[in-house]
Amino acid sequence: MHILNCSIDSVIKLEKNIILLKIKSPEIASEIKPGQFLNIKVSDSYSPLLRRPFSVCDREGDFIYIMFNIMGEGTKILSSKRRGSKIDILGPLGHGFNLEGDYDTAVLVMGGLGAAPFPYVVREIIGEKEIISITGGRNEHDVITYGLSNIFVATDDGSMGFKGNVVELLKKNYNSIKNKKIKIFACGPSAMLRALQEFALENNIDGEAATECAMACGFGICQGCPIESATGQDSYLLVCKDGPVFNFRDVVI
Amino acid sequence: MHILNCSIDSVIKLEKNIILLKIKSPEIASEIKPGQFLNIKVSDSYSPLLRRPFSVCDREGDFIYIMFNIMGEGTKILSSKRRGSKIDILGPLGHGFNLEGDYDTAVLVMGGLGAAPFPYVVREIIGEKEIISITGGRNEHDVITYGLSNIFVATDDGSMGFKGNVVELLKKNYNSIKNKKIKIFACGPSAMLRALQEFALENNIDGEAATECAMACGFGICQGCPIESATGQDSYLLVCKDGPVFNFRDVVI
Amino acid sequence: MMKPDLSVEFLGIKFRNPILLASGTVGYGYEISNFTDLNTIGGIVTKSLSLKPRKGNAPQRIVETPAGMLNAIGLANVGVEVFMKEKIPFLEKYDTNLICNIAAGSVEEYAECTRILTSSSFIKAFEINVSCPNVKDGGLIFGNDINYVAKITETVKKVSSKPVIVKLSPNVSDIASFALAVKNAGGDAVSAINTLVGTSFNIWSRKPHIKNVTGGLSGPAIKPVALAKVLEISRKTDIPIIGIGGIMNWHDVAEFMIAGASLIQLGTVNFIDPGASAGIITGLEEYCVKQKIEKITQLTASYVI
Amino acid sequence: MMKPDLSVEFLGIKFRNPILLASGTVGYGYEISNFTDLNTIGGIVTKSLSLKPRKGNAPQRIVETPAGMLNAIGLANVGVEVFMKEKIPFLEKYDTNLICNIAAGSVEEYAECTRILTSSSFIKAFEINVSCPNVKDGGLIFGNDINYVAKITETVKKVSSKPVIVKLSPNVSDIASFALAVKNAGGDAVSAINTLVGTSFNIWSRKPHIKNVTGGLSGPAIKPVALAKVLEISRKTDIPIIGIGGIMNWHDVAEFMIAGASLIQLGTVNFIDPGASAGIITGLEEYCVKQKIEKITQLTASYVI
Ligand SMILES: Cc1cc2nc3c(=O)[nH]c(=O)nc-3n(C[C@H](O)[C@H](O)[C@H](O)COP(=O)(O)OP(=O)(O)OC[C@H]3O[C@@H](n4cnc5c(N)ncnc54)[C@H](O)[C@@H]3O)c2cc1C
Ligand SMILES: Cc1cc2nc3c(=O)[nH]c(=O)nc-3n(C[C@H](O)[C@H](O)[C@H](O)COP(=O)(O)OP(=O)(O)OC[C@H]3O[C@@H](n4cnc5c(N)ncnc54)[C@H](O)[C@@H]3O)c2cc1C
Ligand SMILES: Cc1cc2nc3c(=O)[nH]c(=O)nc-3n(C[C@H](O)[C@H](O)[C@H](O)COP(=O)(O)O)c2cc1C
Ligand SMILES: Cc1cc2nc3c(=O)[nH]c(=O)nc-3n(C[C@H](O)[C@H](O)[C@H](O)COP(=O)(O)O)c2cc1C
Ligand code: FES
Ligand code: FES
Repeated sequence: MHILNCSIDSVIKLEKNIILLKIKSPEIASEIKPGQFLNIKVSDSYSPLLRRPFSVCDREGDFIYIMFNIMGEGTKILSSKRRGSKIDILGPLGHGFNLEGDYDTAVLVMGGLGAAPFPYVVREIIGEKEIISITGGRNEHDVITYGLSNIFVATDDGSMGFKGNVVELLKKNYNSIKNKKIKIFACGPSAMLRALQEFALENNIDGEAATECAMACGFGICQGCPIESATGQDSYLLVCKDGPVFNFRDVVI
Repeated sequence: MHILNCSIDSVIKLEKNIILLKIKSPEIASEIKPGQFLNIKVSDSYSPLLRRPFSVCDREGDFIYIMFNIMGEGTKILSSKRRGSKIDILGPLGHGFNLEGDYDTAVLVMGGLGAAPFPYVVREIIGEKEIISITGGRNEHDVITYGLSNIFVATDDGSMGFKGNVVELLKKNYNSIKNKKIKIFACGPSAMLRALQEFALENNIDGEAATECAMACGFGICQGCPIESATGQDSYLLVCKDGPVFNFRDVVI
Repeated sequence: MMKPDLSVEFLGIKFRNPILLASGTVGYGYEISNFTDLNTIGGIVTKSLSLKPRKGNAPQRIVETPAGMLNAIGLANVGVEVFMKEKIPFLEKYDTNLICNIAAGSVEEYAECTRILTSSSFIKAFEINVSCPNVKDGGLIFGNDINYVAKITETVKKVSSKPVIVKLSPNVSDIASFALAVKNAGGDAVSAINTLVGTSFNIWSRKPHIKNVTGGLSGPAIKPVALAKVLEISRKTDIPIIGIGGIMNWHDVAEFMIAGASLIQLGTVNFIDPGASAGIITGLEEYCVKQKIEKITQLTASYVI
Repeated sequence: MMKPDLSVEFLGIKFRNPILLASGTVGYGYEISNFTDLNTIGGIVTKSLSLKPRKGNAPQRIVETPAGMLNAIGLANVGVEVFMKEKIPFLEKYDTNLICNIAAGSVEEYAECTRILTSSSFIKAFEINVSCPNVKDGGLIFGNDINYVAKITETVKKVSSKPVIVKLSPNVSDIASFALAVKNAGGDAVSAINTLVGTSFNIWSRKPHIKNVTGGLSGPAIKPVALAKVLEISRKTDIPIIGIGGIMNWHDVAEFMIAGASLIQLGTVNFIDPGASAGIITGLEEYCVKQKIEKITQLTASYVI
């Protein structure tokens, strides 16, 4: 965990509202794992006051990438940065995906900006595991395919690929992959993750989800980011410290 | 009075901490008078929240200039603007110098950044009136001579020009000009303005001072900027609306 | 879809839309009329008026704070007589609702001010400022003492021929009981909130920036507090509420209405963006369309808790 | 000039400098120790501890506001027993002052917690949280009721072998009388302030962002209010004060000390800049040199009014 003042190398516009930021940080690049995140101070002003959390999207040498869409003030300020601008990064934070283990096919399931952490996942396992990427959104403009491999698309309105959501698409094609040793890695809206979790647990498929929660600190000191534990102990885990990636078995999403 | 989103044309560094901003605004440029001011929103953020007041420093065609030194957050943000950046300007505001009238020699007396409004004053009266500019500061680095004419310098430490303050320098040389019809135009720290006011009233010299006060609105709606009236009526005038330029006779500085 | 109806009927008065300009932040309407067409808003609340003109506090009266500002103007105003003679004629040219805010040093002075002002037919209602934190002779003590608030309300109601709105102090632990006291004393509505007491120091001189030592905190910084007070009043009483505190844009207006406000007032924003109401009105219309709200009054106290 | 002496003797305890870390904003010290060397600061105040572990409120617990944030954590904590067993051993490795913050649902629970914790010799003092606005079963009611505050103080004092600091609620009109009540009940010092009650709404769902409906407002937005409260206590009582509320840098620390604080606590800033104390300490040293202050204690209540 570091707090570092990092230089922006480039600001890449992927779609109308979707930005890829390439940031130089040898320290973070050498440590960070897929699914971990960064907490970024977007300006020196007291407004916005808090850091903004972003998954690491990819890593390449001394560089890390984040991918985001312009939601509000913080992401607007971030999107207006230029090459050479400095940003203050706290990270790497949290626990990422467990990419090791006993599976041969990684099924990456993502909705909208839930695609953000997967380019790095793909980079880490490509060649070693088979990859199936299921990406989706409300319509074709929401679908992000950047950095993915072996891509299947679902859109709510059918404007691109399968008409329906990514979980329905997975279910529909599950028969064709269920004889493989699969593990699901997922990121996206809570409703999607919940549906996916239910499907995975029912079918006894191992899987992990990168979750989100409003955060103040990002490293365990504010208790701001609880997620219900599935251990039956009526207790909370912290998304920032115990997650943001959890095994489907461990939390109530 | 307008609220306008204006483009910055150039950011010129005059001294280490002193910046000249050239701003395009045909509307304001065609209306503004020397001694009037602008109230500038330096960023969209709620912090800093309030606009920042600056005298018009000069005018040239469609362009206006402001001159400032980096004091705090607001001026720091302003100084980081680049060509093409937009700033939100409210102005022209207040009453400027009364440059008309029955005098043949304008004595401009200023301390430090009090020099800001005078380039425009000089531009307006040069050729018509004789000008004597008395500028000063704590030391040579504080002395601003930009846009002035017929310059005399005073520094507290004697590192440049006369050793002493600008009022002392004026007093010392007063004999040589007292047979002229002079009018004083002044801007600078309150203590300086007070000393000058006393001298002018004692010697029956007509004169005006551009005053300052903490301001919220800049155009008369908050009552935040009172200055004691000298009419004996125990009342306040408003620096932003009734001033910022006042005749020495009218206010208790 | 049809254009949503932003008008609000409040205390029997028709407001074109819920946007009022707050006391002390627009003087008597003249200067702001350069930026806001007073014919397009719901109404304007005057600077607090007292019986005699008040000079106000010595400078420094204003200092900025994070996302806010402190002020200690000290109720500088022209007094009720001059107001009637010199300020109303300008306002009469507009088709808007004039609400007169009154601040006084004693119960009698409140009554006397009301008596004089109530004769003007152009004034639609009174807003009684019991809560100005910046004058020594009353303000704070009145506003934080529930019996005084009730007494002032009762007294003003007796002499007023117009609706009486009481502007509450936020510097109390239980604002709803103050609102209830206002209601029980015959008050027609409450405004919430006035400023919070605050201060700041010059660390080199060790003097407070504000000559009056403390000032009233306003601006976006106080919005969450103001919203909580409005919500509290709305949940615990049924007195109509005017919401105030840190409103900067249409989004904030929607929040206050959801929390329980029927009307809202723009304060500090006028200093920064004196034409703010235009964008707010358009924003509210668009929001209503998106939310399928036909009358903006449906928004008031529509919180889902 | 010699290096200024930043150390403060407070309630008989020696603090290396006036910088403490505030309750609820550093857990039990472990995570923040990555960024702040606990050996370099005055001390650390634990998250509020209750007798039994508390799960805390359901999410959403946090939302940002202009220059501030709302939280309704609901006093999630491990409980006194686990704290003693599992958390103190880590803290014992440091040469710093540990202050245990206690929050409870009844006077008896306050006493019981104190009784258990007072046996640990590493704990230097107690900070009694009577003012957490986010739990239904007590917090708010206690903190805004002067008799309860006195009673809790008295009860805790009786069972404590260590100094007792009472953390006051700012959501009252007259905080100085609460400070006085603490003093009269035997309390050794007060901390001011805890968070202000606030809320904010999602205008699309019309639900409060915070599941608990209201939350506690902290951060720079509240600094002017906190300073005014500290000043008020300082002017009206002689009880020692720990200043808290929106402190972001050394400049803010100086303001709080000038206003009357002997020590200060860093809260929300820890979330943004968890290593803030290093810069604050250097900044304070430079400020003291410029101001010719040899001992930082000279700054306390040095306001010029
Ligand atoms: C662990 C983690 C990883 C994340 N990774 C990414 C990522 O890789 N790419 C990306 O685009 N976003 C990511 N997010 C979400 C991202 O943090 C928010 O979009 C961002 O903070 C919004 O900031 P803002 O100032 O632009 O918007 P704000 O003005 O703060 O908010 C705008 C809108 O976004 C909503 N919002 C704010 N914070 C969150 C949040 N944490 N989750 C969901 N909605 C929120 C608000 O409720 C509001 O409606 C992640 C969040 C977490 C917790
Ligand atoms: C009518 C008028 C005209 C002005 N013209 C100029 C000008 O032409 N050039 C120029 O450099 N400055 C001018 N000023 C002062 C200028 O407005 C302040 O320097 C500026 O607002 C500081 O903003 P900041 O955010 O950088 O500093 P802040 O962080 O706001 O303050 C930094 C320091 O400056 C002090 N300060 C803040 N506002 C003022 C003020 N109004 N007067 C004096 N000190 C202040 C603060 O007390 C603080 O110590 C003028 C002020 C007025 C009222
Ligand atoms: C400079 C200033 C002067 C004010 N004067 C008055 C006043 O005379 N009477 C009054 O009732 N409220 C007064 N207020 C309070 C405002 O009407 C409003 O209640 C408060 O500022 C909160 O709203 P805001 O955050 O939108 O400004 C004043 C506020 C400011 C900032
Ligand atoms: C997330 C969060 C949790 C808090 N938890 C506690 C707590 O458990 N006990 C307590 O006495 N104060 C608690 N506080 C209040 C702080 O200790 C402090 O009094 C308040 O935040 C004001 O200081 P600040 O503006 O510097 O944050 C909490 C504050 C925050 C932001
Ligand atoms: S965000 Fe602070 S504990 Fe998780
Ligand atoms: S600054 Fe508002 S009246 Fe002068």
